[in-house]
Amino acid sequence: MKRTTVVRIFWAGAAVCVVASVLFFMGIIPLPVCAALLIVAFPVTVLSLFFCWMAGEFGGDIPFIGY
Amino acid sequence: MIIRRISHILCNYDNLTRLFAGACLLLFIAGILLLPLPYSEKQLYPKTFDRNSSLDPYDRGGPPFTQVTIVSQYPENSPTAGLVTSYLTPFSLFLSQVTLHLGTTIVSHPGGIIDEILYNTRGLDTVVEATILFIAFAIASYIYRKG
Amino acid sequence: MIAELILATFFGLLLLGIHRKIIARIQRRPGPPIWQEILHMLKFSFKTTWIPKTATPVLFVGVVLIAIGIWTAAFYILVSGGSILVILGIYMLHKIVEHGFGLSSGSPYGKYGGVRSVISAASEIPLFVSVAVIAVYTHSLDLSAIMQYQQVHGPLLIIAFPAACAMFLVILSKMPFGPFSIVEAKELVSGYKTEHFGIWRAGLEICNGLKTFVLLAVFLAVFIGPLSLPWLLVGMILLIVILAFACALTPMMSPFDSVTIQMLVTALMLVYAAIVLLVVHP
Amino acid sequence: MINLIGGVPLYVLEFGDELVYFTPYTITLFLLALTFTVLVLISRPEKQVDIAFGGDAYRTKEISVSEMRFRRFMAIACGLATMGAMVTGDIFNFTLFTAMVGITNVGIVAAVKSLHVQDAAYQYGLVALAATVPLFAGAAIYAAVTGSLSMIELMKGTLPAVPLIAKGMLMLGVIGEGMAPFYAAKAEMFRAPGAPYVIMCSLSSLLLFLRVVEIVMLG
Repeated sequence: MKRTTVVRIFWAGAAVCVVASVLFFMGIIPLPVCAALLIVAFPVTVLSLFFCWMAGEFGGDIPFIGY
Repeated sequence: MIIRRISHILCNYDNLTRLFAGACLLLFIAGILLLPLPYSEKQLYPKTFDRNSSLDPYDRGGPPFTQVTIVSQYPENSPTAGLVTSYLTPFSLFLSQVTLHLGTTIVSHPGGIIDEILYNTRGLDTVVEATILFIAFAIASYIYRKG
Repeated sequence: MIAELILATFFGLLLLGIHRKIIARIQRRPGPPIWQEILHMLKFSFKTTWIPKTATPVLFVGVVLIAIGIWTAAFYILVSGGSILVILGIYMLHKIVEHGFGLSSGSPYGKYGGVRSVISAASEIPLFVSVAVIAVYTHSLDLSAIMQYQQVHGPLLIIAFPAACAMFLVILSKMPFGPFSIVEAKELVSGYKTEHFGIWRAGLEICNGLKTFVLLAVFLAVFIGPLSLPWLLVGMILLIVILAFACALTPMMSPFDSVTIQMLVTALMLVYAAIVLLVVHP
Repeated sequence: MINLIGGVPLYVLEFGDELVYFTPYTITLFLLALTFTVLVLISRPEKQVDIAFGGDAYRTKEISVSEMRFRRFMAIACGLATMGAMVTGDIFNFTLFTAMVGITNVGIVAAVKSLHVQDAAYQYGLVALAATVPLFAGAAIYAAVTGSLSMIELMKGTLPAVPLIAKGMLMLGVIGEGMAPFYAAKAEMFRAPGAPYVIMCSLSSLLLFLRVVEIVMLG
């Protein structure tokens, strides 16, 4: 994946997380809806944040099989 | 040590059937000891058979029943419970409406026979049972073909 | 809500760091600083990452997302005072995450870790017996109702002490370096996480932090009752100290022995549940 | 005694004489089964690396396309059966889905070309076969004593109490599908390559166990 795509995914995920929390605080959406949004968005946000810090440019490698 | 001995038995999958049989045996013995269980009379099969009832399991032949009094849990959901055509697939239902010769449950799909056994009272069960048969057949045929 | 989630994650990682530090001190080692696990998470997140050639990519990545997702769900159930059965269900399904991590890479070490985690399929069964005992007392499985019951009748830790012991044992089986943590044994390199390095491991660390926080908070909520936030944090630190002592002073068991012991505990718990059922609510 | 174990039913779907219902508990389990079934659908099997002991040689196991197709089909069937067992509101229906999970679990590893795994699968199949006896017996006692198989009716608490032996039989039947202490064969089946499919074996038995815990607490 390109870095720009990852960055976009991160901002989209972060926006969902923040907006859901704000809407819950204002009492517009109930907790289950807020939780459902966060359960989907939070893992994606975290991983894409990490990924855009240091995305690998190489392909795969063989796994560790001992010495 | 006793723990090590038990775990040696548990970790060998050749002992599995024996272990499970033992567990079943214990449970069934406990079941027999508890035996006089209360019996809910409001059941599909009464304990005394009414030979005139259309539900009589020993009744062979006679005119096919059209509507029988079956105790169902949610009668409002299953108005046609007990009818031979009560749980037909849409296609079978279409066939049964077009012609008298096709579309009864027995001939339309393998679950049909089980339908008859269950007296057509339970909807999803018949589908699942037919699926189990199908899956078992698929495994057997795959293994047979691949040797 | 997102702020609480992030704070809980970091506090959970801090708890794991404290756990590690205490174990080291008991064993007369200096040990890493207590924020080591947080640093770990950040360190892994800055590493170059790829997916192994032999892996199944969708599962390899998907299982990390699922790992964080299920514990996020558990956290919100805890916050909203929902059914404890759901939290324990998620706790049990954490096993699937371990299988996914272990098997998806194709590495033999990961596979051994995954197989071990199937072997330890017994570790959560005492949990359900203790849940049944709690249900006998409180007539409900909602966390909020359980906490209300304890406000009236005093903590369940005293009323149903064996149930608390059983749940303690189950939490112990999920702590690193414990007697039952057979999936993380040294002979398996890193067990199920051998091939998940870089950001995948950072994701797993986040899952671990959240998991530790939720498990300890659930234990306190179910057996002590409602606590204000400072007391909750103090209680969790106290609990992790006890867990660290238990982990440091016991050797790791062989995989099948650990299962047998957990089964024996289950049998004892069943006897206890029968007594409760007959004596408390005849 | 205890009302609404898994929470209030949010949605009830009518299926003739059987109901399918979603509570917060069953919906969580259902969504997990669904997630993993989708993963099975879209992921390809990994290439498992094998070390030849005594040397430093290693090789990867390739899964042929026909084998992959069959196993994927079985894993999806297993996922569907698990989903069904999670949401069904009928005890007999639950036992049927459980039996189907047992069969599909054997199917998932039946195509693996490894004698060890196939031996384990055979033993597992025997136990799963035997487990249907207490399973259906339990359901039969439920029907005989309470006159109802509907979990929603049992939840209401108006029916006669379910005897402990029926609950025990239902439990033993599900435990026979691969929970401890009968886990040995399942652990060996896990050595088979094809991670997304093999995971369904374990997921299904864990979810079934979680559901049966809810069921035995009803009524």
